[in-house]
Amino acid sequence: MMPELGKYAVVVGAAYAASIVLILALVALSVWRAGVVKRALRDVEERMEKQRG
Amino acid sequence: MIALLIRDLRLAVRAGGGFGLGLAFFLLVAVIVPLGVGPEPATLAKISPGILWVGALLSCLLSLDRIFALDFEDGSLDLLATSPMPLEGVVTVKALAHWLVTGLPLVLVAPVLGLLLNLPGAGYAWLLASLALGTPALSVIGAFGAALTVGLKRGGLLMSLLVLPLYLPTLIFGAEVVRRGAQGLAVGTPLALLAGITAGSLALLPFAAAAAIRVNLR
Amino acid sequence: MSIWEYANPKRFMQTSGVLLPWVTAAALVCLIAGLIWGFFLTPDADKFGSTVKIIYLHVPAAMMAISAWMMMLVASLIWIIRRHHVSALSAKAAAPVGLTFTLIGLVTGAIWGEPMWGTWWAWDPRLTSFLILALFYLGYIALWQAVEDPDTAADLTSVLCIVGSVFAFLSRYAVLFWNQGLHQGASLSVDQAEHVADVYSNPLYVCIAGFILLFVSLVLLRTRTEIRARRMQALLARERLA
Amino acid sequence: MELRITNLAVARAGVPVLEGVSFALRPGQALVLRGPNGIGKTTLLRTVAGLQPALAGDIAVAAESVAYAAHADGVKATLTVTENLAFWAAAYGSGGVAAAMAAMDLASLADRRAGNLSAGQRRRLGLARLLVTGRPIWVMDEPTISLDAASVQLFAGVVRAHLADGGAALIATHIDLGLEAGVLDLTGHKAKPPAAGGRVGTFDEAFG
Repeated sequence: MMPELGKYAVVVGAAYAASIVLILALVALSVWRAGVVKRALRDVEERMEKQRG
Repeated sequence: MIALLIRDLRLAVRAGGGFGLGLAFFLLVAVIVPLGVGPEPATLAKISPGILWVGALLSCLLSLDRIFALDFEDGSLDLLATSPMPLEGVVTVKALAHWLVTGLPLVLVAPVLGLLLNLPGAGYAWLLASLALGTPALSVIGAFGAALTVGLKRGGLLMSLLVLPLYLPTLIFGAEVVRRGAQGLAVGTPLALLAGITAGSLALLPFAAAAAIRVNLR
Repeated sequence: MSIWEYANPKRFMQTSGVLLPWVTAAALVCLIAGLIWGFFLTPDADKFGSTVKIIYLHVPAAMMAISAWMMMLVASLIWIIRRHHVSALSAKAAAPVGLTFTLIGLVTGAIWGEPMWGTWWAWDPRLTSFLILALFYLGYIALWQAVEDPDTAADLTSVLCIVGSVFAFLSRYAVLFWNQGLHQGASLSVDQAEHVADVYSNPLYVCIAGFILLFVSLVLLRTRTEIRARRMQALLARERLA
Repeated sequence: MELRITNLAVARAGVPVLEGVSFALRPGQALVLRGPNGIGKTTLLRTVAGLQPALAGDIAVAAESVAYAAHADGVKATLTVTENLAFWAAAYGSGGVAAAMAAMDLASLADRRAGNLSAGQRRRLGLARLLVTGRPIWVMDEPTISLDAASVQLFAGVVRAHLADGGAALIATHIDLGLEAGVLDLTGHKAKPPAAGGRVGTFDEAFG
């Protein structure tokens, strides 16, 4: 199933690996920050609600 | 407007105005490079156009972040904004003052430093021409960068990061004029493009800079 | 239902909340399909050998890097003209994504170039203009970080984006002027001679679709985060004042 | 040369601080703004001076008629007193440098560098700038900081003279200048949060 990459196997592998790592890093960072901010906002809103309620 | 220009020139020349800073830095670059690269005349001759232009560019950049910051700190910027002088005019005059204080001296000193860097004979005229045409753009683009970062903490460092990419076209065309001039090739195209960028910047950037200052004064 | 309806963050959050899962799913499907198709099922090209497979990352990433900046330019214009908060925050959200695509374009370009040009980095006009684009992205992101007040930050970054676009365009041609260039012609160019063979271009289209969808889903996600962060900042500011 | 403010709302760093402020300032009149620190006096003055846009409401004033004096007096340390004033006179296209120096008792310091002045003298130089602008409406933010009692009286006299020949003054200060001036207490105009019926900002409503 693996295609015959010949002498360029390292080059192609490196390119794919680097790109996938960069994309995953970006996605992970974005998702992680989304979670942090969402939780923080919920806490602030709850605190506001308690104060005003 | 003239009064503002005179005031700024007087401020720059007076003690602590930083008049000689840009020049000293330019000299430093011209001295350091041969010490780093080696005295080999052939290599120096090849890289001298680029080094002279990079030196001039960095010297301009060095002295630019104070252009609005000083007035911002002592409140003059607020008062200038409420004075009858349009902010666009104030920005242009300040860029002109910076050019007269830093840009012009660089242009005049560059040939002397060209000797240090073994610039080929034919290159001197083109060095003067390209710097004379290019440094006004460096001043007004730098003024835009300074306007963007006035009032920000560590604005100076940020300004260099913002302004450097904007300097690249001027640098590339400017150095190209000198390189081709030094080899006796036709310099028409890069010279025209260099002049075009300077004209465009001088015409449009003061408006962007004034808008940035108004935002920062809010 | 003009886009001005979306100026109100509340409606944008509701709609984007619905859209996000679908767009992300579509992005995953396209990416995986495109890369697998390109990686496993294409023959080696005569001149490039198996390195041609890198095209499925390099070209889409490079295209998206430029499109991302254009999207930010449009968003900045919308902010300056209509004070449309969501568009300013979407520009802020898109910048890191654009920077990542530029880096992917650079890295794959450099790696791919190594066997062909014999060096890891060649000052080739296109690679260099992507390096310059990366600098523009860095400056833009740094300016957003440096300014506390969100509205001031939005104004300043919009002005920088507009002015930066002009100079990025100038740099693109200055760099072409400055070096003759080793880069191959346009893979997807209009004239047939230069256009890469169909067996390669079909997976390429899928990969490009995948990258576009990935960009949209990431920007939607990050914009939602920026809006939440902005709302939290507004609440805390008001609380400090009360 | 009248200044009319109707239902003005101003914000600081994106958060509304004052709303519903209305007053009119006719020639010969002075108005003193009172209120605790942080209520928004400076923000209001900067909006009237045109340095920042108002959130709502209207500022009706003839163009080029407002002269603004902020906390910082915008004096250049390496320039002499005369050079500082001469610059502002040229900037506003009016003369009267000598008269302004005389009025603020700076004649004896004419050739001294502003850097060598005391805080009070520097403040007087900043205020002398107002005289040189030739503008009828003075907008001043805490003008009497670092002024000694004698200087405060001197400045009050200058303002009284300005009012006498048809000028107007809007002053944010805690010190009684002894002027017959109206007083506007801003505490009543504090911006109410959205929950209590105040302005609802773009990011004020929850997303549910």
